[in-house]
Amino acid sequence: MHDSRDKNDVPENTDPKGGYEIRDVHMSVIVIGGVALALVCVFAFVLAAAIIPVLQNVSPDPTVAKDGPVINYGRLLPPEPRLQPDPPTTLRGFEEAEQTFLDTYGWINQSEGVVRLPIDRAMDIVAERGVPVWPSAE
Amino acid sequence: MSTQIAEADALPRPNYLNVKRSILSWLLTTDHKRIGILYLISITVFFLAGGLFAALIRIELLTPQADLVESDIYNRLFTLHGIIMIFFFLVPSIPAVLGNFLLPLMLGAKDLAFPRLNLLSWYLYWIGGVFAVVVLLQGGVDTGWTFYTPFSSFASNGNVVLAAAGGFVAGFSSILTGLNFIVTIHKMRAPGLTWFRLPLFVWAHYATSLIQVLATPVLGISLVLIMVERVWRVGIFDPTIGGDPVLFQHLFWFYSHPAVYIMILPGMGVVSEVITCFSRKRIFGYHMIAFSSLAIAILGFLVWGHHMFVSTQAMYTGIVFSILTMLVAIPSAIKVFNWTATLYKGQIYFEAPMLFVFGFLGLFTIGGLTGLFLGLLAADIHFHDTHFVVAHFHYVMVGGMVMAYLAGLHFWWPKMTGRMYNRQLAALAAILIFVGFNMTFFPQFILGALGMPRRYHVYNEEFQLLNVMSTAGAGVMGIGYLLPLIYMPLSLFVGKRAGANPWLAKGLEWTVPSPPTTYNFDHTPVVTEEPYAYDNRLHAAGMGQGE
Amino acid sequence: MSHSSQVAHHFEDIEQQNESLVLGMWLFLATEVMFFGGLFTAYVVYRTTYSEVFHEASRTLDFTLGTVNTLILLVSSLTMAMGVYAAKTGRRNLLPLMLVATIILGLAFLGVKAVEYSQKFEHHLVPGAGFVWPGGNPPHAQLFFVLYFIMTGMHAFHMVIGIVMMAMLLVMAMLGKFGPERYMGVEMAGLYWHFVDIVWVFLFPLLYLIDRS
Amino acid sequence: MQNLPIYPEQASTIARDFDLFLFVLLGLSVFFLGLIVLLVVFFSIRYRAGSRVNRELKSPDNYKLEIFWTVVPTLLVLLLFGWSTKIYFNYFRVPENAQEIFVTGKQWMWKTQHLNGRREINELHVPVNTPIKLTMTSEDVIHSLFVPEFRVKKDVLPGTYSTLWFEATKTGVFNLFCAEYCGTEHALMKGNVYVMELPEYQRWLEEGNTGDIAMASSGEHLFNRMGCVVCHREGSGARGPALTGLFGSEVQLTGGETTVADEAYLRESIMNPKAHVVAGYTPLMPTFEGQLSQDDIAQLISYIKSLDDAGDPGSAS
Ligand code: HEA
Ligand code: HEA
Ligand code: HEC
Ligand code: CUA
Ligand SMILES: [Cu+2]
Repeated sequence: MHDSRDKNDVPENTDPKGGYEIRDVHMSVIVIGGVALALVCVFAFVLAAAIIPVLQNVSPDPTVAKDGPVINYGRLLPPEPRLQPDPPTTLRGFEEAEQTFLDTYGWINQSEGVVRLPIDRAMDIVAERGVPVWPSAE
Repeated sequence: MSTQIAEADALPRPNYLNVKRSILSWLLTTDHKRIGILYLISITVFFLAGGLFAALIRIELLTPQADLVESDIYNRLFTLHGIIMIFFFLVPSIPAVLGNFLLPLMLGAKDLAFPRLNLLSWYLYWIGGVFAVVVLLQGGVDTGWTFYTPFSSFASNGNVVLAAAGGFVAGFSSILTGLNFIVTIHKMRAPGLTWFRLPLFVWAHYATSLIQVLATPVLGISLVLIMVERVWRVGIFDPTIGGDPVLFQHLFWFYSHPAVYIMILPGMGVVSEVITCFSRKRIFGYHMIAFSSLAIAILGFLVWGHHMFVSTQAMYTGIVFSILTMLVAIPSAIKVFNWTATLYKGQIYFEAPMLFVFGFLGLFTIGGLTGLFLGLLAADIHFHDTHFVVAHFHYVMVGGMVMAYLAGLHFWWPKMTGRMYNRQLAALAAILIFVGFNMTFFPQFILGALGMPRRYHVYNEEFQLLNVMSTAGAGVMGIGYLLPLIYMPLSLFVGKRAGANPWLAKGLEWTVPSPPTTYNFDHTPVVTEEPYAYDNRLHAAGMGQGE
Repeated sequence: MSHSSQVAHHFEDIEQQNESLVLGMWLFLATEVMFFGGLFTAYVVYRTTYSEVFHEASRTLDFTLGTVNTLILLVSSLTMAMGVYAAKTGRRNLLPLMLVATIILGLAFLGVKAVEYSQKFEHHLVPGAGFVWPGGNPPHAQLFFVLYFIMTGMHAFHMVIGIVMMAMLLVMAMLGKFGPERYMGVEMAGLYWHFVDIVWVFLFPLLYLIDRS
Repeated sequence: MQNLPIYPEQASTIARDFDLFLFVLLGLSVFFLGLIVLLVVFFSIRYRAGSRVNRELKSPDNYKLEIFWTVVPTLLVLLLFGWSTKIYFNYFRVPENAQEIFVTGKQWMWKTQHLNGRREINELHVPVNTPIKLTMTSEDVIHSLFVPEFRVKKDVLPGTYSTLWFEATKTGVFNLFCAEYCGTEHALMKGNVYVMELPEYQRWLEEGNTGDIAMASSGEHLFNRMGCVVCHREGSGARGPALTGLFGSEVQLTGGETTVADEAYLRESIMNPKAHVVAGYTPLMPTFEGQLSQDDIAQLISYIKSLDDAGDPGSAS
């Protein structure tokens, strides 16, 4: 088996027995390179962090408008009909709301005791009792 | 005594080309030199296809309105032009052709570390190629070579999945080639060939292979995610159901910037070899150039955000990426200065490879400096997604890399084929390409400044004149590119015998006959001297004459 | 120097060939790390943006099955290492035994995974049309399961490749192909198997242990 | 040959700083390019093969020179970076008093809406010398709003509000492009930015906003909340007749007579639907008496009036 020769201690110009070169770059070179690279990255992040406050007091600090998700809460919006950011989702939401409005019980005006009936139930009641305002169904 | 050698030389000695002639021996070869030739033929085919699309693009852009093709076809034209040129021509070009052919020769080895893996790489390249052809026949893909979501995931009607699969498979060809090179450079150097005696061509390929191995898998996973998103639309990149389209941009550019350094570093390696040989002078600052290659490779992984300055990136992120982009330019600057200094006090020969390298120096410098423009936040806001960017990357990729590829091809052609090509025609080709190139792409800098957006097949009136100039230039350049396609194959039949070292160059590959035998070296060479040990005082008699 | 049959023509000696094979394998594993890296990045991005939904979704995963699988893989790494040791030291009967053990453990892992996947189908937690999520904003929860299926699926796929490799090695081991002078095949498979195990060691906490409070 | 434009007009505050910065950057680049080209040409002629010149080399390497041409470019690019970031700062941060305009990118058109509700397609009218803040989003794929004369550009993403601001310093008509590839008609997704004097802009803004747009829009709100839309929805299968184009048209009633749907008719149909039952419909509609105030009814009527044939309520007539 091969004696465990230290890769780099083979003298410079002898012909290594194995017929191929085994000497690699000294570890120190790789370490220096790695450290240099790390320093470059740290330098980039530090310079970036440092330059923002410097520029901040150079020019007045208007709001930094952050790009973010489409949230209309707290925004001054133009009146309806408004530009819709996501028409398919809005339509789906609208139809669901509409359907629940038609099929469920709920208060229309709690103080005056006006309540909303599912449309089918309302039709049955109208069929039974007729509607007080309309002349009786003759 | 000398006559026997001449006679022996006259008979076609068995070399890697004529040792076996059957088609099967070529298709199942594990000889790195034959695989290099197979790649040479393959990428030329794809270069012509990509060039054809480029020609169609330029013809369409002659007029402000859509004449030659409708917008949908045009979108597919530039997408396929981009994909074919990058993935099937430029990324493999120097590593797969010249790298495969020359690395074992330069290292004093008989072959790459994993010959069978090398053949598998070529087949993976061709499976990817077949996918690309199928995509072409199925009507192409219209997402741009960048595949941005959510357009590519739900709005495109092109064959995105097929194209992504093609890219995925071809990516592995690049990974396995890189893996093969790294192991070969580490483990199979001839005795005495320590790291700082390696030719800079080998250093460049070492850095390139590092990027290929570490960056290409990320492209693989991004393409897989695109395929999943397009087939099942489960919202990975679909904002309406919680996904983030910018995440794809991050994953894509994390590969694609290192990929552009995969494309340029081998070219820089060729320039180092050619410029020393034809100025008969030791390279200036060997260690600095070697380390610059590695610095470019490593820093190249940290700058991908400069492609997304105007997407909804936070200010701090943009600033950090801008700083790192500035720093990644420094190693390239060092190299250009070192090459220029190498010419000082040399014996300069204006052979064809050297003319291409002169072209490289000029055009790469323009491309690189405009890259700096784009790396500066203020400038990129205006220039992003305009023809300024198109001009930048054609200057570095076509002006830089393709010039270097042609320089390498003209430099090692005698070694690969044993023949000399017509050197006057080669000089003419170099000049034609250089002039045609500048006429094609310099106007695009101005178009970009004027604000002509990219990927527009219909544009405003005021941009027409510059576009006409650009198309005219493309014609001149096209002819320039066609010349080597004529005189090089021709040289196989009528070219003079080149002999072992027509350029009297240093390097182990010039110590073996041209074309080399299948096992390169009869006995393993021992390296004792520094690389590029030229004597700049001597006149290199017989340069380029061959036998 | 003798060019024994084990050494390929382009290598000088067995050390050069072995060192090349090991370096080649480590580089291949580096590409796998970058490949999974892309998935982990996507996971980290979406977990930070939708952390509370991810917490809820993670709780639906079967903690016990996950732990069992982790143990299975750890043991399979042990049997794999024993296999490599057996090959190196020429224990011709121990090697096949260890390979078989590793294959069985691998199949067991995939079996448990299959059970977990079928549970997901029953609970309608598979992304796509049939996805049902009782909790808040179902699309974000679906994103968790998309990542869950892609990451564990990709890992399982690598598991299958590993098992196929083990089977091929088993056949060669039965034919007495491996010994002190020829063990690289087993060592390389070992490196690959340990890598697949380590990927699961990262996957398990990230997916299963987000919030076991 | 018409004068070959090399450079777009400077029409925004940022354009001036940008152009100065670019001029210096161009100068530096030409200097470095010139330096490289001159050296290469000079060396290759002076030291061409066979020329009799002194080629004695003191030492192959020159570390001082190498350190020089590493440090100097590094400092240079960092200085350029500093200056460019200062301009980027102004581009990125929106002034407090910026006037907001909403923009929605849709596959292959730009839709803009001013705060008073006025909407435009592929056009953007803005006052000069006033900071304008565009709050942009996309309905489908990624677009990118680009005005070369203002030197500003910002991607427009679905599901995200991205903000872009500018202050036009010159009146006139400027190009509005989409820069990010978005599909077949990407090249046609463009329009114009009209920069006008303030009073002219005010007039333009008001002219498109007739009084009842506000009334109609709250009417529509009521129309939905009170459930009218449930039965008066467009399309087949709705229980009640479509109201589009009803106002001022002839209505056929059961029992054969016809009447003109004027405001009184509309009011009657809401308060006492039984009075005029539209031919072919069962009198399903309940009375809303007691549930709707006079204002509510007025708003509902103005909303129904606004449902002209174009079916696009409230568009600038
Ligand atoms: C071979 C390919 C290649 C190479 C080498 C480069 C090199 C560089 N590139 Fe380029 N680039 C591309 C290919 C390439 N690029 C492609 C394909 C795209 C567009 C992709 C798409 O959107 O479709 C692109 C786009 C691109 C962008 C995004 C533009 C946008 O879309 O908005 C940016 C921004 O920073 C950039 C910067 C750089 C920089 C700083 C370098 C540097 O490495 C250059 C360094 C070189 C020099 C600096 C010149 C030599 C130096 C001197 C002569 C000395 C003097 C120099 C100093 C003072 C520093 N490139
Ligand atoms: C390595 C990469 C590479 C190379 C070599 C080239 C080469 C060329 N490119 Fe390309 N280009 C890209 C990479 C490349 N390009 C990329 C990545 C894009 C962006 C795509 C996107 O936006 O998504 C792009 C986009 C691009 C555009 C912008 C399209 C747009 O944004 O609307 C243009 C426009 O002029 C252009 C032109 C050219 C020209 C004239 C050449 C010339 O150099 C070509 C010269 C070659 C020839 C002219 C071939 C000659 C031979 C024939 C024509 C013979 C007939 C053929 C057969 C027999 C098969 N390219
Ligand atoms: C439950 C179903 C229903 C609801 C709720 C309802 N309508 Fe109707 N509407 C009808 C039907 C059925 C008719 C046609 C028969 C008739 O004229 O009575 C009608 C007719 C009308 C007409 C006359 C149409 C014509 O062509 O002449 C108007 C106007 C009208 N409704 C407005 C309203 C308004 C405003 C509301 C809400 C405040 C409303 N409707 C709510 C069912 C409904
Ligand atoms: Cu919208 Cu391009
Ligand atoms: Cu880049």
